[in-house]
This record gives sequence, structure tokens and C-alpha cells, in this order.
Amino acid sequence: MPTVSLREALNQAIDEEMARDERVFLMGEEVAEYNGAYKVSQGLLAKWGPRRIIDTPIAEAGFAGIGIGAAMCGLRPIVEFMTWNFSLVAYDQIANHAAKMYSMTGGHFNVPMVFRGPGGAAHGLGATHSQALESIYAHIPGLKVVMPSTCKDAKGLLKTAIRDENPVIFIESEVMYGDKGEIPEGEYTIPFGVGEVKKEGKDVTLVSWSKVLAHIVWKSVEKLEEELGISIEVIDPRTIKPMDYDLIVESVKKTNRLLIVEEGWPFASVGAQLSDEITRRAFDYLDAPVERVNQEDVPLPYAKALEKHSLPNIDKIRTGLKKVLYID
Amino acid sequence: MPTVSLREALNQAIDEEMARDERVFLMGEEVAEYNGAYKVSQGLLAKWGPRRIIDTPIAEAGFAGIGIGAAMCGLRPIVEFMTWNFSLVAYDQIANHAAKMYSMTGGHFNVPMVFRGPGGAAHGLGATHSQALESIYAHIPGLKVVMPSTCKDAKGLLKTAIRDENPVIFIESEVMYGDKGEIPEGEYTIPFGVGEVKKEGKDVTLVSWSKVLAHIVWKSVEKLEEELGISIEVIDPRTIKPMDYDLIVESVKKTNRLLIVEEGWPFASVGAQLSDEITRRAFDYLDAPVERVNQEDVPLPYAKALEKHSLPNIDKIRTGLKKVLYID
Amino acid sequence: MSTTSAAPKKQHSRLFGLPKETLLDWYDDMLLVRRFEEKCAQLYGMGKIMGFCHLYNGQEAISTGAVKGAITKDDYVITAYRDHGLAISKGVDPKPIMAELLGKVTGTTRGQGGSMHIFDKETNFLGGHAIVGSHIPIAAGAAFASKYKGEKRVCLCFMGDGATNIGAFHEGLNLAALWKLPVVFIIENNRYSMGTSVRRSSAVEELIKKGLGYDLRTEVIDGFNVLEVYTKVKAAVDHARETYEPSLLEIRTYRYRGHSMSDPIHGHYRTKEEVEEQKKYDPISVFAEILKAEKLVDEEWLDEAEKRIKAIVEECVTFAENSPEPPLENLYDVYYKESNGE
Amino acid sequence: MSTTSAAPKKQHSRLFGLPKETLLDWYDDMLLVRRFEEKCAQLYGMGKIMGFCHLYNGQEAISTGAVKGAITKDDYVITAYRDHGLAISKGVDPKPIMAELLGKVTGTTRGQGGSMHIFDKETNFLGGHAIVGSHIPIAAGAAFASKYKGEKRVCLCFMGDGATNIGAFHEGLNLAALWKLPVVFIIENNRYSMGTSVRRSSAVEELIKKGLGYDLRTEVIDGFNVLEVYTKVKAAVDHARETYEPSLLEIRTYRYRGHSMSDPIHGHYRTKEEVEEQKKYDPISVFAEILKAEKLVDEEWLDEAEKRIKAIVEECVTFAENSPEPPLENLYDVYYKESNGE
Ligand SMILES: Cc1ncc(C[n+]2csc(CCOP(=O)(O)OP(=O)(O)O)c2C)c(N)n1
Ligand SMILES: Cc1ncc(C[n+]2csc(CCOP(=O)(O)OP(=O)(O)O)c2C)c(N)n1
Ligand SMILES: [Mg+2]
Ligand SMILES: [Mg+2]
Repeated sequence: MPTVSLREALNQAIDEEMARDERVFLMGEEVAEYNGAYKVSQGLLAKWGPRRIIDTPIAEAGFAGIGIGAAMCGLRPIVEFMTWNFSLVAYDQIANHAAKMYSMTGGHFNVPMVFRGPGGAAHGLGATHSQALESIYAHIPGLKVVMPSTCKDAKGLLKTAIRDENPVIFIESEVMYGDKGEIPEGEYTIPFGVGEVKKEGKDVTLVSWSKVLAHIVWKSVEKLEEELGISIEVIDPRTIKPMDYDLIVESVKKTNRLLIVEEGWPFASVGAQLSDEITRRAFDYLDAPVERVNQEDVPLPYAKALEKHSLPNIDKIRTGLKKVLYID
Repeated sequence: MPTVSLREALNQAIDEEMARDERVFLMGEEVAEYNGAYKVSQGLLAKWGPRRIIDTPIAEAGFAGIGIGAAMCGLRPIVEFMTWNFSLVAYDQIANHAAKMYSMTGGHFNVPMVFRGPGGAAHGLGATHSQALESIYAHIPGLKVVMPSTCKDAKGLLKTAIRDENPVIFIESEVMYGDKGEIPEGEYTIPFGVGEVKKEGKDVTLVSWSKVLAHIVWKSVEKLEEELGISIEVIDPRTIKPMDYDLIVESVKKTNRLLIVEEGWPFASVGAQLSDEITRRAFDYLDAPVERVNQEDVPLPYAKALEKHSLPNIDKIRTGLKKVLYID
Repeated sequence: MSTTSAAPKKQHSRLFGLPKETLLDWYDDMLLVRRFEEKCAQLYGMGKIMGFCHLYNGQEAISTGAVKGAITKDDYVITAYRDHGLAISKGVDPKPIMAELLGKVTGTTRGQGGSMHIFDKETNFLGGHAIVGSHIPIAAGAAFASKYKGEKRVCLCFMGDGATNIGAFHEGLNLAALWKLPVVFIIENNRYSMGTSVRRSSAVEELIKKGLGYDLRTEVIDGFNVLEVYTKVKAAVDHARETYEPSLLEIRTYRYRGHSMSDPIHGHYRTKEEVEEQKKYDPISVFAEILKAEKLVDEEWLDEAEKRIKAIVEECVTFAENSPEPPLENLYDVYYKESNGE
Repeated sequence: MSTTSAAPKKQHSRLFGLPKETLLDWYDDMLLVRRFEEKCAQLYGMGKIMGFCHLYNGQEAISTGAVKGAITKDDYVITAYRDHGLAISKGVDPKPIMAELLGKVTGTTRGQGGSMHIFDKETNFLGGHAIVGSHIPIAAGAAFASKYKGEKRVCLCFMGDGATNIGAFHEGLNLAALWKLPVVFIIENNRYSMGTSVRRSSAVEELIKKGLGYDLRTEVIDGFNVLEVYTKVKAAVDHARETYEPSLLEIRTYRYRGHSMSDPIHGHYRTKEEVEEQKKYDPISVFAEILKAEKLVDEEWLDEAEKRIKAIVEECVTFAENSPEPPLENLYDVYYKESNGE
């Protein structure tokens, strides 16, 4: 299996789908001549030309809307937000229009379209530039939300997203773009709504996704297993909506304990949803209430120590595990 | 105690606070010469003049931003959204700027400001005009979210909101504006973060707020108590953020069961948050998993029967109660 | 305000050489929109139509001249919530429109959308959008698709005067002008957004001035004269079809009714006299006078037209009333579209 | 582009009768901004400054002419993320700015904001905003507050050329013009937004044309000449102070560095030659030449200035490096402001 960076995996997915389907195009700030603010679209302008790889002005609501209109009229836009933070100026287009179109038009028009870009915190970008926003998109019916944690998943899921008949929110991570991973040779896709047990274990189920799984959880798991003398089962739902509740419930029935590690704020988040639904479905199997790790419920500060302290980290995961396992 | 409509209660709150504090002004579409799209600001232009009661063009992001700038510079704006549905075009101003200002400026500038207007479904307004959006605001740190269900609470809470040093999301309901209720004589305020047991009961705790409490729950409770032979304790948190978890936990320790009835969509909502947090705090007291009633997770359709079927209704509440009480 | 392009080259008369049957069709169309809306008002009063319902009375020369007249079936039309008239002129069958308003499964969107959200794929009617201004970039997107595919379709994007103050207007116009997208932006300037006059909402009262910031081809059009609407919109459409270049047109018009059915007809923001004065320039009467003066119709024909149209509207109501409500299962039917890309 | 108002009435010389110490102060200010930014670049390279860091090199005539020169301490200044220079010219102590960049508790915002979010209440510096364009309505709000309170404060709102394409620009300008709010909108047109030239992002290349849609007073300004910046901005400020009327100014300038510290200086979007060519009009050199020609300074004075400024910058670094990091408890300290309205 070839080893590529996340950036390359995403690039391949876009490139292959553009080859497969004339209707697919990529649009966003700096995606063409600059080859992408984070180089995800490296080389695509040279290969596909300016008709299909399109630089936009700073007008997120405008070009999101252009994508929606184009999708209604038979195209398959990929709209890149330089980061998801900037999608908030286009939130109306996504939540009021893309999300509702198929239902509101009684099926006349669907919006087969991908909104993608990096989400979550990088390092030292401050409150406006560090947001993990999946919860405010997953809350809106009509959207699908996808958040891969590996190169393989990223490529397979992005191809599925591009082929989907509905608007898909595809959230990457700028600090993961350089991460390397193996991907299958040749063509493959990964279905939505199917999570994966990324590591088996027996004492507690840990659900996490995207960067916090890739960069925080994986750096903590082995250490904490050893330190606490426990075995952790790690599940990556991969798609936030639809959510593979069944897989998690199955695991919790075995481990009887659940810790959710999410990067975003805690209040009314995807983690809260998981906690609610899994508790209901596995109530008689839970030996402890579901525990959650999140970033603190404050705008993220700039200073390094504060930032680190605010985001999910190994200390918070340790505390969460101890709580849910009744250790101490 | 005088009896007034919700519309009048809100009007009084604004009027009294404008009398008390020169810095308070009201701004929004049709608030002045038209006396408010829903007549909440009836008579205020005549009394306070166009300097303080200000009609705006259709430019929600623009006038939300003007409010934020004015608040940073010492004023106390009340910005009305004709309905909260239209706030989505201003979501960036609220979530990225109002919410983060105090923290991001290290305390240099705070944003003492109220965003208010009706939220939730009325009748036959369709998907774009019927949204209960509290979850996407409560998710963002830096905002407070207030949703009264009675005239008394509405007046007292709105006065508190206007005096608060932080941005407050104040969500009313257009179908409640005509509802009548008693309010205390003279000046009073109601603190944030303090819920109220609106009806005592012993078999199950039902938490609900705003219109769905006022118009759906209250019309169902007595009937269902009789029908199912149960006694329901009804709690209105009144403020969604800060949330009075303690009051609910206390009640659940007594009833051992919790049903949450919220108008909004279920996924990653305030109800999910409540379910998660209360389960954790009262885990050993719960005789059944927390149950929830929501509108269906779809854009709301126009047709009457579909709309009714999609929104929370007595049938869903009955089903929820039976589930949480293990009836049948 | 300069306008460079192509008014029709040869003008046979003030009828622009249009064949008689076309003109009479247009008259029917205007009358149908008028009578359809009046019926809506009645049904709304009876509680059969719910929610918000924004009527088109007074603005009919626009839907007929611009949509029925100046474009073809392949072209796209998109507008805001005041959409019945434009849908009818686009060729959407009025029966399903009425059924939609009554929330029936035979409605344009199976009862999902309601008055503000009329859509029809068959006739390229792209809605019916209820968030002011948000459809403007979507219109540019439809035009983008046309150009991308090498088609010659043009998109007509209608909006109110009030909509020109929102950010989406700016972004949509800039992108369309920058990328040369074949869209004709049409401001239906009826002088008010709800109760707010243009003077109180826009820094410029001449709304086409807003086109200057995008170097757009602009034109002001008399919205009481269907023939003027037709020719000037047609020129903009032809220009877009040939060059892909967008235009911004301001059509001066007036709405007779309140903003929506739940609003008063005048209220404080305009006087009864103003409304009555405006009705003197009623686009249907104006057109009837022209047709009579040109000896294309007489009073008898006009009476017949009334009957013909009345019958159509009655048919709409019968169709709608006899249609079933949507089944509850529909709720999840049109939630996500099944994806078969896999 | 018409401009009605008040250029300074009496011009003693090309120095506009400005006293020598003022001019020398300005030179110091420009040099301080330049050397401060160079130090930032160095510290960024050493990993001491994190995240995004957008430097002002090349644009110093604007911060000095407009902010240090044309307004008073009571006036408001607000800008985007490229904010160090404007903050310094507004009188914000550069030591806390440097401490902020190093994430120290002595920073302008206690290490909460970082480079893109400099704020200072004392000097009425309203930030430091990192979402492109969103600060434009906020600027109008500051001006609104000034007028509401009957004050004469003016708000200078700076933005990049790229920011003129976003909806908030349109809404902010329309509202300010409609309501006559005392704000001067200043486009710092450095020809690129990241790697996108104005020609590729805006339907009009002459950006002040965007003022026509709001009937705004507009003016184009040479951003390499601090004296021109000063006089023309001052005229707009005076006009706003007298009449509350806003203006839209376009200052033509150039940035020497990459968009932010993580971007290349040229890359594909501009050539090395273009950057070098531009440096010939360096605003600091231009000003030095004027001062020398007017015999206000000599080479020795200029050398002294370098030393003086270098010492200040070193002081900033020492201050910042010796300052402690913010304590973790701070996290919840500035979450909500305690409310005592009750
Ligand atoms: C973003 C947004 N803000 C407010 C509203 C409420 N609203 C609906 S129609 C309308 C007035 C629109 O006026 P105009 O654009 O002139 O169109 P007209 O109704 O005159 O056809 C308003 C304020 C809305 N639907 N969307
Ligand atoms: C709404 C939004 N979209 C995108 C970005 C990313 N971004 C930051 S700066 C920038 C370019 C801005 O260029 P310009 O306005 O010309 O200012 P300059 O950097 O030249 O000073 C972009 C695209 C952002 N911060 N906000
Ligand atoms: Mg109008
Ligand atoms: Mg620039």
C-alpha cells in the first residue's frame, strides 16, 4: 500500500473524481494559482485548468451560494473554505439553503455538493481561527458531516462525499495535512455511517474523531493503558452524521464504559448527542455514566500554555478515564 | 397583579430599561414606524423618538455589527431580529465577534447587548421560517441564552438581559405574543441561571421551555397525568445558558426519571446536553434512561398535518412518558 | 446609467412587431396572475392558506413581460417569496401551485414548501426563496452552471428593493460581474420593503446606481408597461446570451396589497391615496388600453378573457381542494436523496 | 471620483505648515513600525511568535499619516489582522504589543488575542479583527455610538482590498452612508489579498468606484507619501467630524512581505522584480528624502533615529521576554464579565 500525506490523499480523491465526472469542480480562495492555502489542491489548476479549479474573491456566502445554484442545475461543486471558521459568514447559505433544498422543493432540486476545509485549532491562532464547528452543522437536518482521522479514510470518504446526492460538510485539519498514512492501491470508497474500531480493548470504549483522535488520543492511549493498567477500545465514527451508533453500542455492551473525546466545546455538542443516545441504548450495560473530554467552554486563547490547557490533552483524558473507570 | 400579554410584558421591559438607562436603544427591521413586525415595540417610537428606536434596512449582519461596535463604545443595544431565522446571515457577527470580544480582548471591551426576537415554528411558515435555533447559540461560549415561557419571566429576564454586561440571546415566540399572564406590580428582575419548578410532581421530571412548554406541554400535562395515572414535575430552566442543572438534578433525585421536551432538532441540541449532564450527575438515581421529545430531524414542511406531526405534540409526549416510566 | 446593448433593431410599432396571439397570450397571463392572487387572498381569509402569503397584485407586467415574454423555457428564473406570479408566467401549472398553497400532496413541492417556496424543475423555476437576498448568489450559480456546461441558458434573478441592502446582493453581483455569468438581476422596486421606503433603507434612491460598483450594464424600466418590460429585459437577456455578461435592471413598480396577507394594505408607511393613485397606472389596464387602441381586442374580448381566466382559477381551486393531504410518511421521504454514486 | 470637501486651506509648503517636531515624530513612528515588524519576523523565525503574523512593511505611511497624523486620541481606529503598525501609530505602547505576540500576561490582551487581535481601550484602538470584513459594520457601530452620545469622535476603519468583496463591506457602507455615521473607510489597497490580485477578485479595479453605490465621498491617495495620506485623510476626518458624513478612501500601497509569516514573499502571484521595483517608492525613504530636501534632517539625524528606534524595539523584546506567561486560571477570568446591573 502506498504511503501518502493527508494532503495528498485528499488531492487524489478530488483529482480522481474530477477525472471520473466532468461535473465536478473545485472552488475557493487561493485553490488555483496559489495551489491552495494549505496546498491540498497542489497541481490541480495545472492539470484541470481554470474552468474547473477556480479562485474566488473573499465572499464565502457568495461562492457557497454559487455552489448551491450550480448543484441545483446539475453540477457537483466542491467548495473549499480556507478554514471552517470563515464558513460562519456563509452559515445561512449552508443551513437555510443547501440543507433544506431537497426537502423544501419536495424533491425537485437536490444539492450534491461538498463543503470542505480544515477545522479545529492549529497552534496560536486565537479564538476566531481555532474553532471545531461540527456540532453547529450536525445539528441541522439535511447535512451530512464527515471527519476522517486517517489518510485512508480521508480519501475514501471524500470520494463518497463527492458522489453523494446531498450537501456534505467535510472537515479536515490543517495540522494533519502533513500526516502520513497508507492508502489502498487504486480505486476505493468508504461508505457513510460506518464507523471503525481502530483498536480493540476491553475495559472502556473511547470514541473520538478527526485531529483530536489522530494527534491527542493516539499519543495518550498506550501510555495511559500502561499507567492505569487498563485496555481501551478506540472507535472512530468517521462520519458524524449519519452516526454509527450501533457500533458504539456494541462496544459499550462489552466494555460497559464510554469516554468521548471531542475537540469542540461541550455544550450541546456532538459528544452530548453521543452520550445521550448511547446511554439510552445501552443503559443496562453502563457501569458508570458516560464521561466526556472537550476543550474548555471558553473562546480559545492565544498564549501557548492557555491554549494547551484549554484543548483536550492527555491530562484530561487521564482524568476522564479515571472517572469513568472509578479509579481512585 | 396586572395581567398583560407577552408582547406587552416585553414592551414594558424595554420601555422601563430605556427610562432607566440613556444608553439603551432598540434597533431592527420595522421596529419603529411600523411599531414592530409583531408589535412588540408598539408605541416606543412615539415615546422615545428615532434616535433610540431605529428602523434598519434588511442587513442583519450589518446592524448586528453596528450593535456590537456601539456596545464596545459604551452603549447598550437591543437588536431585534424580525425572527431568529434571519439571524443566520448574522451568525458570524454573533458567534465570532459578540461572543468572543470580552475574552479575546483580555477584558478591554465587553459587549453588553441583547439580540432578541421570536424563534421556533409558528404555523405554516415552512422550513426556512420555523427554526428553533437555541442550540447553535448555546454551543458558543461567550453567549448567554434566555427563553422565557411566561409573561412574568419574560419581563424580568429581559430586564436582566439588558443590564447584563455580556451578549445575551433572548428568544421569544411569535405564537406566544398574545398569551396573557400576570406580572408583579412595579420593578423586578429575574436572575439568570435560576430555573423554576412550575408544577410539582413525583413520578417523573419533565424539563421544557419557551413555546413548547407554554403551548404543548401545559396542554398535555393534566390530560396525560390522568390518562397514565402519574404525577409530573415540570421544570422550566428559563435560561438555557447558564443552565440550572442543580434544580433539575434535585428533582430527578426525587422522581428518578427525566423527560426533556424541546422544540428544536434532536442532534447535538440543548436537550442532548441536558440528558448528558443530568445523567452524569444523577446516574445512581435514574430508574430509566432520560427520554427526549423533539421535532423530527428534518426541515419542517408546510402542510398542516406534516407540520403537526413533525413538531413536538401530545402524542410524542405520551410516548416519551410511557417509555421513561416503563408503562406498557 | 448607461446601457450599451441591443434594443430590438426594427420596431414595427409600439407593439415591437409582436404577433397578435403573443400579445393576447400575455394579456391572459397578466390577468391569470391577478385573478389567481385575488383568489389566494380569499382562500387565505377563509383559513385555507396558512402562513405567510405575499401577493403579486400590481406587479404583473414584470412577470409577464420578463418571464413569459423575454426568455425561453430553458432559461432559469429565481426569486424571493413573492413568487406565484413569476411561477405562473414561467409556465408552472397553476393547479399544483394552488394545491401547494392548500398544503396538498399534488402541490408543486408536495406540500413541503408552501407559498414562499414554489419550485418546479420541469420549467426551470428555481424558487421561491424566503431569506431575503440569499437567492442572489444561488442565481449566479445557476448561470455559472449554464456557462460551465457551454449552454446558452440565462438566469433571471428577481429581488425586491429591500434585498439590495443585504450582503448577498453585493457578493452575488460582484461574482457574476467578475466571472461574466449570464444572469440578469432584476430589482422589482415597489418602493417599500414591508413598511420601509427605499429612502429609509438605501443610501441611494436610484437603485441601479448600485450597479456602478460592479461596472454592470444597468437600465431603469417602467414596470407598468409590459411592452417596455419585455423589450428592455429581452435586450439584457440577449446580451447575456451572447456575451455571458450580467446586467442590473431596476423595474419601477408598485404592490397594491400589504406586504403579506398578515399586513395592512397601507398602515402608516403609505397613504390610501398613494395606493389609489398608483392604481391609475395599473399594468393590466394600461395593456388593455394599448390592445384596444391597436384594435387587437374589444370590450367583448376582454369580457371573454375574464371568464376564461376565472374558469382556470376555479379549476385550480377545485383541483387543490379535491387533492389529498400528503401522507405522514412523506416526512422522511425527501430528507436525504438516496445516493447511488456508489 | 468627486471629492467635495476641505483640503487644508492654507498650504505653507509641501509640508503643509506642519511643525518640525511633528514631522520628526512621524518619521520615528514610521521607522518604529518598520523595525518592530522586522523584529517580529525574526522572533517568528525563532518560534517565539506563533500562529498567523501579518506584517505591515511597506504600508507605514498609512498608519503614520492617517492615525498618528490625522486624528486624535479620542478617535477610534479599527482594522483587520494586519494590525501592529496601526496600533503603534495609535499610541498603543509597543512593549505590551510585543509581549502579546510572545503570549505573555503583560500583553495588550494578556496573551488572549495574539497578533491578529491587538486591542487597547485606553487609546481607543478597537482591534485587530481576523474575519475579513466583519469589522466594517463594527466600525460603523463605534461611529454610531459617537453620534448617539453627541460626541465628535470619528472612527477610522481600515480594510484590505480583498475585504471589499465581502457582504459586510456592503452592509457597513450602506448603513453608515444612510445614517450619516462619522466613519472614514480606508481601503489599504496593496494590490493583493493573499495571492489574488484585485483584478481577479473585484469586478472593478478602481476600488473607490464601490463608493458610488452609496453616494459616498471618495478619494484615491498615494500611500507612499505620508504627507498626502495625512492631508487627505485629515480632510475626510474633518468632514466626518463636522457633518457626520462618512467617506471611502482608497490608499494605494504595497506589502513587502508575504501575506503572513507562513507565506512566501512572492510565489507565483507576483514577481521578485515587482517587489523590488515597489521598494523604490519606499514610504520611509520617500519621507527621509523630503525631510532632507527641506533641510529638517541630515544623515546624522537619520542614523540617530535608527539607533533610537532600535533601542525601543530592543526594550520591547526585553520587556516581552522577561514577562511571565498568563496563569492558567486566566482562562475563565475573561469568559463572562461579571454583571452588576442587578
Ligand atoms: C434576511 C431576512 N431578513 C428579514 C426578512 C423578513 N422580511 C421578509 S420580506 C421583507 C421585506 C422585503 O422587501 P423587498 O426586498 O423590497 O421585497 P418586496 O416584499 O417588496 O417584494 C422582510 C424584511 C427575511 N425574510 N430575510
Ligand atoms: C471571511 C474570511 N475569509 C477568509 C479569510 C482568510 N484570509 C485572511 S487574510 C485574507 C486576505 C485578505 O486580503 P486583503 O483584504 O487585501 O488584506 P491584506 O492581507 O492585503 O492586508 C484571507 C483570504 C478570513 N480571515 N476571513
Ligand atoms: Mg419592495
Ligand atoms: Mg490586500
